[in-house]
Amino acid sequence: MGIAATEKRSIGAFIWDYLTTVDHKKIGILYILGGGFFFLLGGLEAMVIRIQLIEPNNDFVSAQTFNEMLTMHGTTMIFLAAMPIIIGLMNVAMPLQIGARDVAFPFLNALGFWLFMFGGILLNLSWFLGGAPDAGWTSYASLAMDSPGHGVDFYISGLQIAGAGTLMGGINFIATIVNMRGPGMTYLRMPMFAWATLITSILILFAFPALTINLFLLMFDRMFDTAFFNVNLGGNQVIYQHLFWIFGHPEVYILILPVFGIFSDVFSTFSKKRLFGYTAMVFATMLIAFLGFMVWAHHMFTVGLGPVANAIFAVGTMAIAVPTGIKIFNWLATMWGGNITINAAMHWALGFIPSFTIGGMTGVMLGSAVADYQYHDTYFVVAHFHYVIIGGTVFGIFAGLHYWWPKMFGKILNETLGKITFWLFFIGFHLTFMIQHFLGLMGMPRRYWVFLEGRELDLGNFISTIGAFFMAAGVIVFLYNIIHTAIKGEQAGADPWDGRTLEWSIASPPPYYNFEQLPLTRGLDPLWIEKTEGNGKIVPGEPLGDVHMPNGSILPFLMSFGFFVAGLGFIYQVDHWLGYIALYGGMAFAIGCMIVRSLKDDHGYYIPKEELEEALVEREAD
Amino acid sequence: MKRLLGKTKLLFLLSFIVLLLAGCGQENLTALIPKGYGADSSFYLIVLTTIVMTFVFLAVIIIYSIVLIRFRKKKGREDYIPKQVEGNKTLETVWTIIPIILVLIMAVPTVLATFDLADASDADEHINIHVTGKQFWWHFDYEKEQIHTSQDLYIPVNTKVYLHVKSDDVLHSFWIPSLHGKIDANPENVNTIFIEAWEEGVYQGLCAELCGLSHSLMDFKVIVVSEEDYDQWVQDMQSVNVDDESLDAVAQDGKALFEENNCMNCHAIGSPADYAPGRVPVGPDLTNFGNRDKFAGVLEPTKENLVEWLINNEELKPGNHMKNMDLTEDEAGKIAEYLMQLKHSDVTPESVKD
Amino acid sequence: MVNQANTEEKVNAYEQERNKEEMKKQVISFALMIVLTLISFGLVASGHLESIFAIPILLMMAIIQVGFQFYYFMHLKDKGHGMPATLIYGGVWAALLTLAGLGVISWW
Amino acid sequence: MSIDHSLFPETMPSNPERATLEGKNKFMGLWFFLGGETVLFACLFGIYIALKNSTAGGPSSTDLFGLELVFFMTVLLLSSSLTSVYAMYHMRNNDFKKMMLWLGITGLLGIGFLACEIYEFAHYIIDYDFTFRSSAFGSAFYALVGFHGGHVIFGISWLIVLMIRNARRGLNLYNAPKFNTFSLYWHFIDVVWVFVFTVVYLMGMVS
Repeated sequence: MGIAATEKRSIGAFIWDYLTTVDHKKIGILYILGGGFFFLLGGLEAMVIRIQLIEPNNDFVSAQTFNEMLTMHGTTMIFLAAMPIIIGLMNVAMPLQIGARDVAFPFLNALGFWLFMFGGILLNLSWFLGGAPDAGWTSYASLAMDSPGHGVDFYISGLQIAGAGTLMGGINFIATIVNMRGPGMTYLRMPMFAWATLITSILILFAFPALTINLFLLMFDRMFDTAFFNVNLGGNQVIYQHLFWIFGHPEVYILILPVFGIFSDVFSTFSKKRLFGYTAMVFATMLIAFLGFMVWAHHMFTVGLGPVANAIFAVGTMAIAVPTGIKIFNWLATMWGGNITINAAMHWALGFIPSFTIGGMTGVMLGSAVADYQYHDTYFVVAHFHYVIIGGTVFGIFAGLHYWWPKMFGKILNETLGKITFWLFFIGFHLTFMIQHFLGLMGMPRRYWVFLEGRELDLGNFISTIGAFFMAAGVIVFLYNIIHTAIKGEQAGADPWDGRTLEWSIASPPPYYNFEQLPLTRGLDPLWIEKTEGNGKIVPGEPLGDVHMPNGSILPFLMSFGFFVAGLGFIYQVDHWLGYIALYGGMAFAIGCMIVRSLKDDHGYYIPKEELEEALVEREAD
Repeated sequence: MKRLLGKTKLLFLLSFIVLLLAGCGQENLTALIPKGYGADSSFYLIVLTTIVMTFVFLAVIIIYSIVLIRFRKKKGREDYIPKQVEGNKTLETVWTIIPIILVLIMAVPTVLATFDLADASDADEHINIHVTGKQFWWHFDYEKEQIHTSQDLYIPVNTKVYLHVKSDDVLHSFWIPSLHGKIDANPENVNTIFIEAWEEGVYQGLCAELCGLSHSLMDFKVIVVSEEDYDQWVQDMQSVNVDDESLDAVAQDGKALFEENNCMNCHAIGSPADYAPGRVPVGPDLTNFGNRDKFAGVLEPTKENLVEWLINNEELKPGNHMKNMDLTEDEAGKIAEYLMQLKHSDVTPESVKD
Repeated sequence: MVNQANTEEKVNAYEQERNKEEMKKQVISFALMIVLTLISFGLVASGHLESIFAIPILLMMAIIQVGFQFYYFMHLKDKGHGMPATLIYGGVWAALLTLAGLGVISWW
Repeated sequence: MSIDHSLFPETMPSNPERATLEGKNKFMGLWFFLGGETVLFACLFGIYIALKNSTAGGPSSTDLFGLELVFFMTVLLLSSSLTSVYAMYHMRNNDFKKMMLWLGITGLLGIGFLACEIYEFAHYIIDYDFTFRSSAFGSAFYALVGFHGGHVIFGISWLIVLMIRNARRGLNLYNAPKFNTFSLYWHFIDVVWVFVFTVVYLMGMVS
């Protein structure tokens, strides 16, 4: 199934192929496409927010629209853009990095993607069906219950469906890494990105149930008049805050740990050096994940939990700075003494260090409870988490995309355009958010629809908005780069970066079965070891034989569609009996698909040994 | 690339200068010029943590710059393969121990300050005010003095004042940046903080938790007056006599209209005999309304504004719960005149500003 | 269905013996679990104990029972259960934190 | 390896449920899922504990709960745990018929448990007018116990589909992991119930 074969097939067959695929690489690409689409949407919402705040007392949008924009911007960027793109990169790279032919549950993998996609679409349908959710991305209970219309119901249903998909993805990745590492690939020989995937997936597994429950409670309260958060009946909305942040704080690490993995791989590849202090890096990642679970209440310092709780959570929060610091210094030490190639991917990685350090600094500052009484819910916090999420996650995603683009599509993204993107985005980013630290302390709370004249906040907001335009320009250049590369890009070989890990030992893009023979890993950075100590080729870890592959299936798509319809019906069942039809019909359809899946045995198929032998010979000939 | 780099530097320089010019923000609004006990505690920690963190940042940036200058790929040695270093125990220990020490330096004062600000053991000996947040205004109930006010909070200078904060609908957060950090107004429990202002003046208060459409317009004022003035104000407020007003004719008409339209169903104009502890009116208490620094949180207290508000408040403050009374401009003018003449004390925001 | 024909010899004798041993242990665990349940219910039914004493005892009983479930019924003690155990304990840890957060802090 | 996964005495592995990669994946996947479920139920328990006393003037736990029914339900569910252990014992001995028999008993016990729970809820609603709208305590109670009941319903449906599908096939390496994952899930339901009856009913009665 080479590129030539793909081109010959009709568009319909191509789309059908992607609708039914269970191949982790294609699902990864779907995730990146879907996440990319929502990233643009979230970016657009961000631009509306910044334009509204370009001058005091502006009336570019109404208060209602503004609240919808800020809610959807946050929700979209976190749940529908950053996380899916990261999961996409994991899907593409992780199985290749550990020498596996696929993930543990290819069917679930596809289901996870389609659930996310339909959940995202459901959430965004709210724009056309009477207004988007308007209670903030946190959707705190008392306000969310107060919110009229169906906006918050869309938030609940959409996130519930997308969240289920993410949870599946998490379980899938853990099982893959535990069971399917190639021969010789011990845990402590896995690339940092694979480690990050493992630990992130564990975080997803433990964090998402809290969100699921929280959304359920909010749903019951809004639709069926239960009393979880209804103060008059003894309810307590602080519970919502706790559960939200028990999920929400690990979520922050779900966003950042994978890109730590990406940066580790990128730094070591382009410095031509082994990752400095690999073991320490692994344990630092674990420690961050572990501590990350115990500090959720630092989002709630002003709730009035009392000095004991505030003090404990303050100290815990600051403690996270230690393992994070270890990582930063280890990256610097990786580059120290190296031979550093500064290309587009490396630009993002290098831009990350100072940006993220600032984000980490303000993070520690926020951990100081009493100081946080001033920072909390102001633009200081907005600046902080954008420094972490853009300076960390988004930079990491860009680095990862530039790094693995040749592996995914066989072409290298244009370097010059890549660097232009970086500089526009980098400048715009600091312009937008640096000033917001000061705006916050000068008395600008977050989620303010307007700020008043004569409060000396005008200039800062103006600069911030200008910065946002720079970032938008950077993204547009990146989009142009994708098209440009697709048409005119240079063909990439199997190993364009002089890579160190297993994914660079096979063709770009890889054959659908990944490895003819599973590779033998003889140490950390297996390809590098073979390059310096062997003949540059990975030694096979198993004899050539038939390879078992899973069959594609349209069921994940149909099942997710069923849940989508059911979700829609659920939102409207309070208004109209047609809602019940959609609810039960969609549910029945989805469950029907599930039953079909369990009743129909799907044993997959085998690629005959001969076909693989041919492929091997062909590769030798190149 | 060089040119671009140059431009970056210029831009950064520019934004830095801009920052200096902007200074620390508006006095009596910014948290960067603390004028009270709580804000000062926070500010001390802000400065301390910033200094420690800047130290870390500099360490990172210095190593980072050296790396970028010394170790980037150079002409003539493109194929150089560096030594594959596994790690370095001593170095790694150093950059584990030093951050731990730095964290301790920040953690100890934080814990001390946290307990210090939460100590409410002497609340009985001081002024106690019950603060209630509502969409989108604040109500103040002086426990011992038996006074209700809305939107303008009068307190004496250099005195501890205990605030017991709660919400009557959704979550709000009570924030006076120059005097004290935030405390959430929860619907299910009361949070207690104390504030102590060190300078007379009118301070800006804000709501810091998204609470609906007019979240950004939920302002209030803290009017810090001298102790004598405070006592005077309390006395004035306690002796308000609603019926015995020196109103002019227009205002008398306005008063009649105010009663005709049942405005008092929501808005109390407090005769002290009506005082009910813990009562939160449906709409803001209008006692001493003529002396408000702003009305509806953000509007200048002029007659035109007030008329506009009475006729078209949804436009001025979206989502507010005031009913539209279908008043004519003339009627609204009379009611506005009445309200503007409700000056029950000579201690006013204006008198403090002078 | 070749295996169905030969009902006498579905598994070799050694395996069969081992499985039987295992089963014996499981029946014993079940008996113990029933006893623990009885003690718990009896404790509450008698109504003698103050809740300060009763609650820790009840919780202890529950934890022991769950230990039997996990280790005997669900074979967590067997080989190849390292990762499941790790993640279950991870889950338990996260669960304890959640309980601490909601149980203790919600009361404040 | 062929697609036919039939089991023969001479090739029968000691752990048929984990003999293939797919089986191992299913086994791991389910355990990891249970790790997540632990947190899910912890959230519900946390909410219950936090809202236990928020009865808003309605009936409280001491007014409502009776020990007899709960004890009976506990015995039912505990026994169903043992019967599913028996089923797995016969699976390892490659005795398909006995495995199905014990699984069937497991399912029946599960249905019995469910019937009791429905009766219990109906009793509270009709006799005490205690619904999930009555008070925060009511909401939390029905959410926790109902979520557990929902898991039982799902388990029974899963078991029925599994038994019907494999009724005529006999045991093989393809379906052995499926039976095993079901049994693990069923035990976990029992684990949760142990805490439900301890925390909700017993602790609700002492205080």
